Amino acid sequence: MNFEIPNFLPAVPEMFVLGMACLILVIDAFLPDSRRDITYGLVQATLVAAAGLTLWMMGPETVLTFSDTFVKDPMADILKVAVYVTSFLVFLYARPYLMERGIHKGEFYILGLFAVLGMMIMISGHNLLTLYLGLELLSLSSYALVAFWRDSTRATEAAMKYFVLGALASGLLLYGMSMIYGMTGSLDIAVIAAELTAADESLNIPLVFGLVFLVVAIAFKLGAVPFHMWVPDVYDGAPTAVTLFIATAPKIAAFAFLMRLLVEGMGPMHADWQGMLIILAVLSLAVGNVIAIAQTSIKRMLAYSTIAHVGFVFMGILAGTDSGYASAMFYVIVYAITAAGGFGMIVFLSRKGYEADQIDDFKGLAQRNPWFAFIMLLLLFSMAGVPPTVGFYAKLAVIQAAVGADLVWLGVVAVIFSVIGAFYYLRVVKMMFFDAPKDENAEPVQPSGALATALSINGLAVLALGIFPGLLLSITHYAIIG
Amino acid sequence: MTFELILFYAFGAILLGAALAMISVRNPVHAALFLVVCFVAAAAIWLLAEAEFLGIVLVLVYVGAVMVLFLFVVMMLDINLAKLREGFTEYLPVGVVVAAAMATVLVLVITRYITMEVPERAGPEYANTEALGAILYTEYVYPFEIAAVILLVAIIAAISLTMRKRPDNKSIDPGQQMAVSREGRVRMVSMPSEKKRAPRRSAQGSGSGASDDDASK
Amino acid sequence: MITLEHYLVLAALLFSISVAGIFLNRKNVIVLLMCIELMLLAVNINFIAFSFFLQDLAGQVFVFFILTVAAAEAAIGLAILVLLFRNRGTINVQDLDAMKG
Amino acid sequence: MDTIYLLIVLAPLFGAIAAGLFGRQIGRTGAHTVTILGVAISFILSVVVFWAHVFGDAGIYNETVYTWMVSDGIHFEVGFLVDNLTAMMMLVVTFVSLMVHIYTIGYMKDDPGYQRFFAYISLFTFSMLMLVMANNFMQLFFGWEAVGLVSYLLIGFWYKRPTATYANMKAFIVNRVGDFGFLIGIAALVFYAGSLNYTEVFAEAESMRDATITIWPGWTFGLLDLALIFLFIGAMGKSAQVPLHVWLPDSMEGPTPISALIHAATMVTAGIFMVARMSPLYEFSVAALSFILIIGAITAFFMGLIGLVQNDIKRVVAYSTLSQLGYMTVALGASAYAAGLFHLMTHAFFKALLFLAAGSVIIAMHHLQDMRAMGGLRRHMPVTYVTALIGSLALIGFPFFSGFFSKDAIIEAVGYSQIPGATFAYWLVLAGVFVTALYTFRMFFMVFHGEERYDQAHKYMPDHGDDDDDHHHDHGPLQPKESPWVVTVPLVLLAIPSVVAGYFIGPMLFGDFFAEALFVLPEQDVLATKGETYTGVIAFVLHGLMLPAFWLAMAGLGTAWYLYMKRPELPGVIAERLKLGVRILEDKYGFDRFNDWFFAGGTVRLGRALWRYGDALIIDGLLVNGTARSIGWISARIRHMQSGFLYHYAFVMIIGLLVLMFAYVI
Repeated sequence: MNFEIPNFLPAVPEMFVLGMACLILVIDAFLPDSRRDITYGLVQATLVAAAGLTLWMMGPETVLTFSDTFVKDPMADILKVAVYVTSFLVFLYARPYLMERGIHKGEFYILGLFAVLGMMIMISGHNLLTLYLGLELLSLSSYALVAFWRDSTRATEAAMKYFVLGALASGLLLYGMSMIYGMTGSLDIAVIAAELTAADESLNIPLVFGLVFLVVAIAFKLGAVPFHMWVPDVYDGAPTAVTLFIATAPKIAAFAFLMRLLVEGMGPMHADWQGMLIILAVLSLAVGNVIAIAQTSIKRMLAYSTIAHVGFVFMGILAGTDSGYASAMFYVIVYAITAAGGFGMIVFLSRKGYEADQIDDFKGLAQRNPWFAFIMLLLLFSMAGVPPTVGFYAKLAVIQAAVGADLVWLGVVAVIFSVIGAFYYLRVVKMMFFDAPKDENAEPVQPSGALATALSINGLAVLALGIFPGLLLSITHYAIIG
Repeated sequence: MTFELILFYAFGAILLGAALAMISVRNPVHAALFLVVCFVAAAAIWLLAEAEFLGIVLVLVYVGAVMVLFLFVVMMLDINLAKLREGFTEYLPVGVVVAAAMATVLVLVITRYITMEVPERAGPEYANTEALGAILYTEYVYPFEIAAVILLVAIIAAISLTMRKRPDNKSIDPGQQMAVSREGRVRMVSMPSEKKRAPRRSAQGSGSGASDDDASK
Repeated sequence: MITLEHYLVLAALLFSISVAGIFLNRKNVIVLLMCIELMLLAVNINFIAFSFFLQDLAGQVFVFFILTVAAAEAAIGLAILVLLFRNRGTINVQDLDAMKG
Repeated sequence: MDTIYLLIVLAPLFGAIAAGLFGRQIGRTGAHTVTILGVAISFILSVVVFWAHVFGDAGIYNETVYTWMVSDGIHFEVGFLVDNLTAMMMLVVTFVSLMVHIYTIGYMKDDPGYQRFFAYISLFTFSMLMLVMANNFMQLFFGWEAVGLVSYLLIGFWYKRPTATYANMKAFIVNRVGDFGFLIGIAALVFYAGSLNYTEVFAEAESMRDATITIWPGWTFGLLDLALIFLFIGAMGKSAQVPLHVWLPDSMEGPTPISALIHAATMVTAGIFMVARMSPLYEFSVAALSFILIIGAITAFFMGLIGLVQNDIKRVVAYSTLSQLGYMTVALGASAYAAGLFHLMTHAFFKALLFLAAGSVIIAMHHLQDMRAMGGLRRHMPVTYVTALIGSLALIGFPFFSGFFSKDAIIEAVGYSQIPGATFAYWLVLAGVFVTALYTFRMFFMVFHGEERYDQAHKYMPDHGDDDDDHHHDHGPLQPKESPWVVTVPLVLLAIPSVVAGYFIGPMLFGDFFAEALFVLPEQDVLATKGETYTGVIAFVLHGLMLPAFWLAMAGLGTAWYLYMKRPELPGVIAERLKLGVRILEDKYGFDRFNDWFFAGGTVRLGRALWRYGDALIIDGLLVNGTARSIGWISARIRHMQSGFLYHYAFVMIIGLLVLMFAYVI
């Protein structure tokens, strides 16, 4: 038995976040309800410090530790930073919402921080086991968060649906993992990839068999059609503050999960999963964009739009090239930032006892507050892919990747459905700028404090990234290619 | 047919039978008990595959703790069993066909394409628990820590979701009292004054309208 | 002689039964939670069988962790269930349709 | 030269920012002063640039101003390519824009959105200049989108009118279709050539001819054909070619200066300009050229027919614009790029003139646009009358007016062309000449001649219901009078080039004016064929008098005169005619009736049928609105798949799993 103490250094951000989470948990237990801002401040400080740590330790080399169950590479560093940033925004937007409804509790932030830890583990997972555990840590925290507003019947129902379907997806994932483990004899991502390259023909069918289960589970986590059914109901039912959370950062983690599992692990089977992802991508683009049109609730509309965005992310990945992965990564980060702003806007407009979650609630926003109508316009344009917002680049990059992989028809399909999709975003724009407010006496929206500032920055960032996309593009290229 | 195989078939049959019974019985208490049977049978099958430690853990932890939790919840919730007795709906045939199709596909792939040589049985000196322990705290220390965090999250989640103050406790919450705003309590109702007909009644009407409204809140 | 197929077929059947339980059951959410436990049990059988036939302990370690996670999952699932019952007074699956479309 | 180019582009932008952001501070006068100043600087410098390039010895300027980013070896840059083509476009854009700026002072004087309007049109000028001066595809695309954006903003300028917001949405959606085609075209070219820069992409043209691309296993297309057709689909959206033309007539909901600037003179010609700019690519794809030729010919003829039945003065001009854009497109398809550009230039002048004249009439009629309530305006508005006459004569191609040269050149070029579909196109454009003359002078006579019909004005008054022009309704009987000088001066200034611009035909078509900017394969060079016989302007006109086009135009003019002047549909005039000479009528009656039935009635009926069934029902109703409606319908249906029931969701997931399994495992 010879075993060396593993190198703890690459996992310092994880250890820091875990330590802080436990510390905050204890501190929070002794705080009266009126002092929850301390919890909030500590959690935000943790995220900032973790970002600092991750950035400080960033390096081009790939480091494996903990018996190769943990990996630290440029992609991991950058995705982690993206997770911190979006989570930071989310907590910032969520706070006023929670306070107004009297549910400003420490659990929200603590569970959120544990979810962030789960995402970090997923991003750095280099073993089926750590990937699975990270995913479960994230999922369990998310289930609890959705149910966290205990008096809301809808939230509880959404949590139950999310939980049952999520557990079903986990079961499918595990079944697939067991098959892959059985066929390759290892849980280690790198070993699996090596075994797959060496595997002979006879193993092909059982491997594809396992792969189908993995793809289904990933599709569920990202919300691709036909494994998307939970998305609208959960986004709709969860308190907006929680929707904000589960709609943004976990998508980044799910992307990392996909990269580790399919690209790094099952890379040699690219030809097989490419076909599956094509089917899922086309279905997601079609169903997401088309059903979104009939929605009256903006939360559901954004949920369906998320489904369509997942189709685009898949398009980048299935190209199977480095630039394709980079474009998908670009897309998913852009999506997370834009969606944070979009849901943040709903939080911004809602008041105690009044959820601004209907599309009608955005009517006449330009009269009530032109600046935030403009910010919302930028966010919607980015989702629709209208230049010069960053969403346009994201779409362009993934379509380019698909065309580069000789899938011109897929690019055409994506373009057609994004034209259809532009319709429902523009409908909101039209309502904001050309319709009268639903309530004639609606007061002008008063911007308040940090939320207003952050939303403005968020909206302008979407524009600024669109005008100077070079920075983020080169970061994602660096993350994938090194 | 070896003795091992006979055991396998026996426990396998119990396992599948109990599983089928579990999904088809209407009383959740019975379902939980069938699930216990499943776990016990599965534990036996695991023993056949030289996973002694896990077999024991399954019985101790699952049957001993998790299933008790299930039963506890079933009993705690005052579920109207009569309502639950309606059972499956008319979609049953479609559902069964799909489930059967799925089972067929899985079984076909497994029997056709997957095969491995049966390894030598380990001797009596082999200690499964020790072998697991040796790698659990060395090679798998990182997943082990994550599992600990997952359990912590489960604790936090379960407490925060279900712990509540006793509903019969009439204590007041000063924070909520302080947070009361005028808008939340009083609503100004503008009504026609009706001066000529009955000036007194109209004055009362608007006054009581506001207080009724308040009371209903 | 118990072959790998024996274990895998058993697990596959168990898996199918549990999945069928999830979409056939329309009345009782608590049985859904039990079906999830059953599904994880099927997966565990798979892992243990592979672990034995590959003579590799990693599979058993995986099962160990799946058991841990499943226990945590059951705790959270039951907590949500209790909440659901408190809010709606029912755990009928057919009543869970406030959100649709 | 760098500074000059930058200044040309940035001056209108500065004006737009000043008027847009600080409109309230600088006031109305400040807003129009600063924007007009910006555009005037631009115009003067454009003249300087034009002079330097055309008469001086300034070579082609092709430099990068700013590198935005480099990704995968592809440079995203801002840069200018200035040659004779660009110089001409710059001149046209800044000149028309300047005229429109001045004119707007009069047209919009009562409008509350005065400053906003000036900001938009200056912003438009900036975007259009960026578009024409681009030396790479990215900048082209951005200019393309920016002009589109401003155009939507301006169509919906009176956003309280529901029709305006509807037209706005329609323009946006139709253009999105085109833009995505455009984007795919660019993507395909960039993907193959690995560069966004024009010159670098053009250098690959010949090798691209043989490259193929597989869309779907088994469907292989020439890369160049496909990319160029997609690019042209973009042009079809912006330049309103059938079937993506439906937004343009509706866009007349915007203020008239916009119709003149954007929807007649400049933005809609962006597609024409783009194809001409890409001539080094288009020359290598006969398929794309043939496609362009046929689309253009269909637009040219059938849109003209629709113009015959419109009663709204702006709509007549709008359909005329569509038809003329068709002519330009036909020229491109026949490889006569220079002729297309030449027509673009002359058309920009005379169509802007006609629009502004129409606007002047609309001001005089207190924002009434129905021609049935006009008539006899020549007595009240002499300047508008004369300028409109010049514009109309230029439009129908009357000898010595600018339109004559450009249109004749196009028709003859098509006649010489060997591209598939050229014969079809030739007959359509020839027939179009007759239609053009007919609808132009129908409008002209109905507005300026004949009886004064203002007493019926109330019948045709549009019911806007917005507060912008409520005050117009209070007036008593209409007393049209000539518009103020800010309106008439641009009319006069535009009338001058409408007459004289044609005399540049020598250098522009047959000389070496475009030699460096355009590329034509010798075997497709129809203009060279024509140029062999060109000896001078006078000879060209004399030759033109022998050609059928001239006589068709005269026939159209004559028919219009006959139908709307000689025999207008008013009972009193008919009675008077009967009194004049029964014998003459009897002699000519059969011919009259045939004429009426065939030329006027038949064509009018055909036009109306086309408009009602072809345009309103099929394209507008089924394709544009119908698609939206059926997607909405599908959406409303399939959302019920999301039943809300947990077991359905689980079931769908398992079905999905099984489908993947059956597709990939078994």
